[in-house]
Amino acid sequence: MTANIIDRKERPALDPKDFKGDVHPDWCPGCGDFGVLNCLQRVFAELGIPKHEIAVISGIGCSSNLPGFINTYGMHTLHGRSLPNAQGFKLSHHDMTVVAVGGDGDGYGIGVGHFIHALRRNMDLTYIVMNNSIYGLTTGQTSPTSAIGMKTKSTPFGNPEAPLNPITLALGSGASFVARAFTGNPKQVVEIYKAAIKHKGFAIIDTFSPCVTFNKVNTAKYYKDNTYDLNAAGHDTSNIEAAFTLAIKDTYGTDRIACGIFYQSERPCYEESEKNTLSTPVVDHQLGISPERAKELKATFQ
Amino acid sequence: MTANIIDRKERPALDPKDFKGDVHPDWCPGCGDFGVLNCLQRVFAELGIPKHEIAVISGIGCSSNLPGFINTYGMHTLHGRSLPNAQGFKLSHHDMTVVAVGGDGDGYGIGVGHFIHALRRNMDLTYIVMNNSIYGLTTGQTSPTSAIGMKTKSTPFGNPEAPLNPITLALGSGASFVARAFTGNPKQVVEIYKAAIKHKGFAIIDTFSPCVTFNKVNTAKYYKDNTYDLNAAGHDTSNIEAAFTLAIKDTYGTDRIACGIFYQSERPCYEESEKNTLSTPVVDHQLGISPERAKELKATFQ
Amino acid sequence: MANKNNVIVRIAGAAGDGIQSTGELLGKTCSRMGLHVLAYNSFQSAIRGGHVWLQMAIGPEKQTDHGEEPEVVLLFSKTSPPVHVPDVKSGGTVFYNAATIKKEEIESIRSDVNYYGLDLKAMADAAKLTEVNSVMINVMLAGAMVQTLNLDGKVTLEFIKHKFLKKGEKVVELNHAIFNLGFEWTKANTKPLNLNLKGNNIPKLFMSGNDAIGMGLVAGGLKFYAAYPMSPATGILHYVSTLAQSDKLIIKQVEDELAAINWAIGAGTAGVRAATGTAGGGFCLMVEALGFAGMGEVPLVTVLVQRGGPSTGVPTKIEQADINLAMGGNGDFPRFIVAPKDLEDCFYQSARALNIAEKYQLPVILISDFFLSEHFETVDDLDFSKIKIERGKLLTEWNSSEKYKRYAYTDDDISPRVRPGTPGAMHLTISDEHNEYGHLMSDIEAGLPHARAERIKMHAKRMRKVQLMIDNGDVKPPTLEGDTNAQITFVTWGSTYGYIKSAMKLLEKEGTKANHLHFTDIYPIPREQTLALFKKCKRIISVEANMCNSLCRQILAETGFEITEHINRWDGEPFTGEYIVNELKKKSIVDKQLVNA
Amino acid sequence: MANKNNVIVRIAGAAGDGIQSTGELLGKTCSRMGLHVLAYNSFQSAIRGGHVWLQMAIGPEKQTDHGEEPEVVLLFSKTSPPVHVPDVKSGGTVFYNAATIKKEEIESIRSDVNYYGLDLKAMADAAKLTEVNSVMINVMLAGAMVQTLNLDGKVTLEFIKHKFLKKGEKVVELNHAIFNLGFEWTKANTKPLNLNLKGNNIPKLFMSGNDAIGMGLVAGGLKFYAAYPMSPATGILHYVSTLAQSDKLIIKQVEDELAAINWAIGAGTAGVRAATGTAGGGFCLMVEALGFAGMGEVPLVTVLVQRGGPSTGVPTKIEQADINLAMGGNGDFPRFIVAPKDLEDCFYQSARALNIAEKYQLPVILISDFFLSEHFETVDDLDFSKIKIERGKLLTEWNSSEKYKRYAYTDDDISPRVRPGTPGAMHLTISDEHNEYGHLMSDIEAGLPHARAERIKMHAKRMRKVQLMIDNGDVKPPTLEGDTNAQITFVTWGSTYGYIKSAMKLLEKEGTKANHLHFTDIYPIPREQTLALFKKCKRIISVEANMCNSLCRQILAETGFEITEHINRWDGEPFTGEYIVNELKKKSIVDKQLVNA
Ligand SMILES: Cc1ncc(C[n+]2csc(CCOP(=O)(O)OP(=O)(O)O)c2C)c(N)n1
Ligand SMILES: Cc1ncc(C[n+]2csc(CCOP(=O)(O)OP(=O)(O)O)c2C)c(N)n1
Ligand code: SF4
Ligand code: SF4
Ligand SMILES: [Mg+2]
Ligand SMILES: [Mg+2]
Repeated sequence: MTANIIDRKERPALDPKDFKGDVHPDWCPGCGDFGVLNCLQRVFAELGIPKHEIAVISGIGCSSNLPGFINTYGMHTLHGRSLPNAQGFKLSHHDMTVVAVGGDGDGYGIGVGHFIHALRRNMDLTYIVMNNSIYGLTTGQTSPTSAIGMKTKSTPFGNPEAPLNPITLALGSGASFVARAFTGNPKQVVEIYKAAIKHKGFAIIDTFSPCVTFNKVNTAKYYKDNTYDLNAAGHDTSNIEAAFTLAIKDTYGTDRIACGIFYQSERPCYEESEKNTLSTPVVDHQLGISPERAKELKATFQ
Repeated sequence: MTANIIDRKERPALDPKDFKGDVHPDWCPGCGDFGVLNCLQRVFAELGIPKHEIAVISGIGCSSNLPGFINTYGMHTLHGRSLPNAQGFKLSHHDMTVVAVGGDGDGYGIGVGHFIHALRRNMDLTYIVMNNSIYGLTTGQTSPTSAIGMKTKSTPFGNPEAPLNPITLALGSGASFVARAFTGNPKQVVEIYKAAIKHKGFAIIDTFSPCVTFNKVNTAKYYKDNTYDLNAAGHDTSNIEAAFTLAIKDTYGTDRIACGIFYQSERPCYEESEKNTLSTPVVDHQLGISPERAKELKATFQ
Repeated sequence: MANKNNVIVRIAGAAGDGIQSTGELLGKTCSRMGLHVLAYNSFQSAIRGGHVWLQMAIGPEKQTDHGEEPEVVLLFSKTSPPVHVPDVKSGGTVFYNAATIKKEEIESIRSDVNYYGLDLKAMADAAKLTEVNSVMINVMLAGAMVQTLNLDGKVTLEFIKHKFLKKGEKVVELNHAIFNLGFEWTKANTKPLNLNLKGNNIPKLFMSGNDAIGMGLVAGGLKFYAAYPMSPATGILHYVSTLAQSDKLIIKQVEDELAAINWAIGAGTAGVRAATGTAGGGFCLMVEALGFAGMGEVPLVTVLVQRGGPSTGVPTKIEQADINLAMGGNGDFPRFIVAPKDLEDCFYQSARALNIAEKYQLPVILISDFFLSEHFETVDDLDFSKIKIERGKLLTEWNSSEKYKRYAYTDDDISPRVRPGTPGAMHLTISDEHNEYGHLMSDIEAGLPHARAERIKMHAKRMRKVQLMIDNGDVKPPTLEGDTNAQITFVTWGSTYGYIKSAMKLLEKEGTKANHLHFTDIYPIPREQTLALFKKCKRIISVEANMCNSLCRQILAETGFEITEHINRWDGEPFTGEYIVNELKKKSIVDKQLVNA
Repeated sequence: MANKNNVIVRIAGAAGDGIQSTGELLGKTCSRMGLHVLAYNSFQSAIRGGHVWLQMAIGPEKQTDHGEEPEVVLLFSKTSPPVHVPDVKSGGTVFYNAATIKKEEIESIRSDVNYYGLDLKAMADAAKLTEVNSVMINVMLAGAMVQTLNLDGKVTLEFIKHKFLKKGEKVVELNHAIFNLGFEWTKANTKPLNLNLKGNNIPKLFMSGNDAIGMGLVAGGLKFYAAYPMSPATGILHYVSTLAQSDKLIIKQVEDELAAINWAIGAGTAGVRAATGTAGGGFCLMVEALGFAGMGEVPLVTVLVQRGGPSTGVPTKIEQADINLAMGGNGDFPRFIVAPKDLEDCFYQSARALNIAEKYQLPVILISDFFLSEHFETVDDLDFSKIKIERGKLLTEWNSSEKYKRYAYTDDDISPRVRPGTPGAMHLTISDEHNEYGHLMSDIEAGLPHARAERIKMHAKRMRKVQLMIDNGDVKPPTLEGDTNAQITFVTWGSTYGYIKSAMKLLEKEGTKANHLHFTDIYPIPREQTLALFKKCKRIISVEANMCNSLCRQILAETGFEITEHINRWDGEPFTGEYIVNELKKKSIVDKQLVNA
């Protein structure tokens, strides 16, 4: 890793309160997203990243309101477009810490194409999906992670589609860091988010963040009862086949759901390929063309 | 499987020439897409499917011109949108055989979101991607399956992005039939396409179809030298973990590339969930509301 | 004072308080009594908390306005009083949930209204009811409202039974008891209002605009609806979803709007009546495929429900600023744009949209707005027998010895469309320029003399369908309603229709005569007929729920007629008659005031 | 007859024949001799085969027209003669590849032109050249052309050296030899044309419109370009890609157009100058995000290169029918639309677009067309020193004790924009309606009195930037060129500019005086100034490469002025001066002929 790509040396911890936004979250009392917000604030504080060096970038959805509640830079973009905005932002100012956040609909539904390409591109970003297996903001339709048969406003006779498995999808798409967390276990959430931000490359953390209002199936209790810590269970995070084998079990629905870091690899992050341009952050480059360079540019057409 | 969902009883073979379109292909001499076209015509003929019972539906790209060269129904839609059109068409006329075709840019680039959702939805469709690791029609830019470092018009200093692995992606997305073929081995192509069309559910066949004009790396010779038949090698197509292990090898680039059927499972196809509506093809339904039914509909608002 | 036969009421609380179901109890009571109701739903894009309110106008005649100052108000949440008490008409009545709202606090707001706090727990305990849940206050307050308005409580009890029966007899009984507590308490403890709300006892339909659009589509032969949820269009998806099994419809929530419209085009190509629907943001993603439907000559209906923009904007508020969007797309292609004006119109125009799409083989955009789609209203009847399904030149056989030409040049520029699956007529539906057979002309032949000639003809063939719709009388000029000698003509489109009716009544009382030129067909606009109507008008003022006069720009671009006086509203609330009259008065004083607000 | 100092030539064959490189040899020879060249590229959306031709006008003055009938023609492929020989000017000269084209066949087409077949193999064998490849016929035919046109062969030899040096000395030598064979053979065997093509010996730039746009963007401070390939906009991506390393630019081909524009918005938000570019179909996918840039007040340049539509349409042909599309989006938001008229303008307007985007914090659309973007032309010079980078209210520090307001209300409605990363000014860029701080107002507060007031103000603040651009003089009215007393005024936009210049010359010869009103700024249009210009005109005729008069509709909608006479062309070929003059003549005979074609 070259020195010019963001450097994660240890810094003194800050106060999580510092990261409290001006606006109180408008989530329903009990919404899992509070957990993600709290953990994220703790993680930034514990990693000691000054708030002006962070950008939190979301799409649209209940979960995507998060950047409004945290005291950092940020973007609240369009539904499904958090990752394109985050990648454009990151390359322009690569020494900032950029975290993309949003919902399962935002990231795995309308936005899944960008997700696939971001995974293989492996830019140094962290992506947190608040997965509640429902469309919250639009008041309860089926999402790409809703179970088969789930009754929602758009599927009154039961959801006919098999849910997408974000973990196997990410593993199949060239991800370099794949994890799953559950807001009911904030200690693990904090650990994983920290590891993700420190990871040099694209990190996806599918985070179970229950919707108390519209999803009566995938509740906090359900996850409490049905998840276990895969890392405690001794999984080798460098083994992608093992990670796939573990994750595909969800699809069969027989085993309990594994949480933790499934896979991490150290392939070069995207910024490495732009070393020359990123020797200083692009935002600090001088704009325009010198008279000498102008001559050269013109000469190629003469 | 209920009787109303398309039934694949054996039918007498037809003449492949029957499927020749009015227009001669405008592909470059030597283009791999000729191979796909020929094989597909043979497959339809050998399966004995009358040409008016078939729809071939594409996006935009050199490869997506295929429906213009085959004598069946079809659609030549928008770049990246073959699968949405094909799925809408199929549900409306589910007793037709629908085959979606297109390029790697069309299917794995701009269209990859639809691909992911089509895989988990598992409609009874066949999807053939003519993968040439390049954007042909737009005269040679990098595609999602171009190798790292490949120089193209849009990446004169080398492609910085890791290629997408269509097989692991499909396996990670709930696919029920995943295969790979190479036009240099038409016998295998025909076998696989037949199995795919017979498969009751969504079948994806990533088909190496070399671009002789813009891709000087992934040539026919390259594939001839670097592929092997995985089924001949005794792979168990019902074992998804084994399929993943086989396919992920491409990513390491150490082994030869496996061609054949990686995985096939018999989970219910999407049409099963619409049994009631699909008791007859929707195109044959009578339109509108009877006076009695109108009364009922209104009564729910009284 | 004679007993009033109409009233304006408001029900307000936080999201989650059950404002909708209270409104439903009241609305259904009225509609089943044969009264007319118009209910405006003001809510936010938040799931819990915030401020949600429902304002209803009730009376024996069709209501066209939800009015400004409510006369009776139900308040549910502790944050409600400061927002709503100031709006109450002087002398009006406020019932509130005494469990969340403090008597002293609410009464200190103003003294010229009557306050009554109802305490669910105390009253239920006194009546020895068990299993009472605090949200049931909404049934109790409904009881208070029904009594105060002097409505027929038996009708409400009947509806409660109908609604809760699936939850069991016990639940019905409990709700009946709580309703009666509210009803009787009010009878005993409050001053009667001199109201005489008399319905004709013929039950009406009480439904939303989205329901009416959904029903109109289904009545018009819809078989296929693919969509992605987006307020305020989601209600259509919700409604038609409920009919999927019973009416054998394919209703699909798909992965995004790009998918939704392309699924519908695939279905339309296959030969079923297909539609999709979304709001402006989602419609942006459909514009490319709209052009495909135009080029491929595929029948398609797209419902565009406008909300506050630009961008994500204000999801739960009205705006009428998406005509440019509906006119967008790359290159020129024929289309038809229609904007229903009220609930009945939502029903009939939706069915008409499907007919026009299929008859002319082109994309139709049915454009609604937040208010029209989301508000509830009573409708006397929807006459399904008026709907004739006309499929145009759709063929299910091809027996000619000639090779079938999907895009044949014909006298009227409409090509016979053979349904895929038919023996002997194989063809392509195609997004590239093509010849009569559907072979592409944009590829290896582009620029050659014959391809140029084909391009000129095929493009002109498609575009001439626009004039054909007009010539056939399938496109209507605007309607001019009211006195043709009026001093003022209001020009409107969409849901603003009703508010102009109220404004005209108010103005008439003051001696000002206004009439009303309303545009339902937004594109194309029959030019000569429209100009003839404008000629009859004196002072022309547009009234649009936007800042930049979306309709006026369209009228100017299509007819050359420029409207120079405008009343606009873009704070997200729908107009009211009163609002329009006030703006009209302000106009004479400071003309440009609003634009510089 | 005096020696002519200009000529029209054509080079034609199949895709893959090397038509482009022959054109390059000839073009560079001329431009290095200080001659002006305009080259129109007619090709298809096919990689091999088909018909590709390049028509070039050459002369000492700036060329504005590629002309109708070529005087010298090079033909490469056996399918070429029937297409191109009929177009040759009577008495003209045809050189052809004797290896693919049969003498008898070509000569039977017509007898009033001179035919010369060159046989590469025979001549190379005779000269004992080895390793000759059949595609090298293009170098030989270039030799014939350079000789026939009486150009300086040394200049061509020099350019060949420059071009092939990286392939080694041997390759250079071989190509030189083949060139000389063609050159000498022609000298010996053909009748000289009385041509005297004299340049000023100052080498010009010979480049495409896309090159000029790319260079203008980079000159204007572009640091970030994200795009998805789409003809005819891909050339911009190709050109700027070559500069990525040398000029430290981020150039990204991303997964689709949705990604492209959102990457650019992310970059613009971070504080770099960012752009994207596409054709109409891809632009459709960008319209939603355009509104986000409008709402979020993010500087953004989007290049929209028009091609034949609708839908996939005709990818390699011209059309000018995308103004409605550029005006689209959900809801109202401010934007600026500019259409360059020629190569120099591509350069300067691209830089201007970046300035306007950043000064007013809004999306700018630079609209080009297939011809403008893809044709090659000589340019005397591009003056980089004229380009001033103005970043508007961009701050990199925030030392105020006040809390930073990203969307502060200010006197001129432009809010100071602090670059993210700056201590103490944390804020959100947001697609929802918001207050000055960027807190969203569309959610839990929507509809409450303060949120309504904020909505009214914030929406008006954004929209007033449109008028501000005009008031500041940053938006220009159209330019009126030519005699103000002319009988006819042509109204145009985009690349049609040049063809009007030719038409005016032709008309002048015939004694008809025409002038020219050209629109560069397409939105907004300064109304009063524009109307004043129209007032000066007599007979106004628009000339647009479309069927439905995209610009006229825009002018009418924006100014109220209606143009009623039109010359249109939508067969995909660009206008020529001759074409326009012919149409004008036809007009007086049968007026509506074209529309009913
Ligand atoms: C283009 C577009 N389509 C649809 C919507 C409407 N919409 C807003 S949020 C949302 C989905 C919300 O679900 P999710 O992303 O899972 O977030 P959650 O609310 O569950 O946190 C949708 C469909 C939109 N804003 N934009
Ligand atoms: C929305 C949109 N964007 C871009 C294009 C331009 N385009 C046409 S084909 C193509 C890619 C072709 O690559 P691929 O799909 O791999 O097909 P191939 O030509 O290689 O067979 C692109 C980018 C388009 N037609 N539409
Ligand atoms: S609706 Fe669900 S996801 Fe949205 S805020 Fe409420 S609990 Fe959270
Ligand atoms: S460019 Fe490539 S993909 Fe396209 S037709 Fe030629 S060989 Fe085939
Ligand atoms: Mg969700
Ligand atoms: Mg390809």
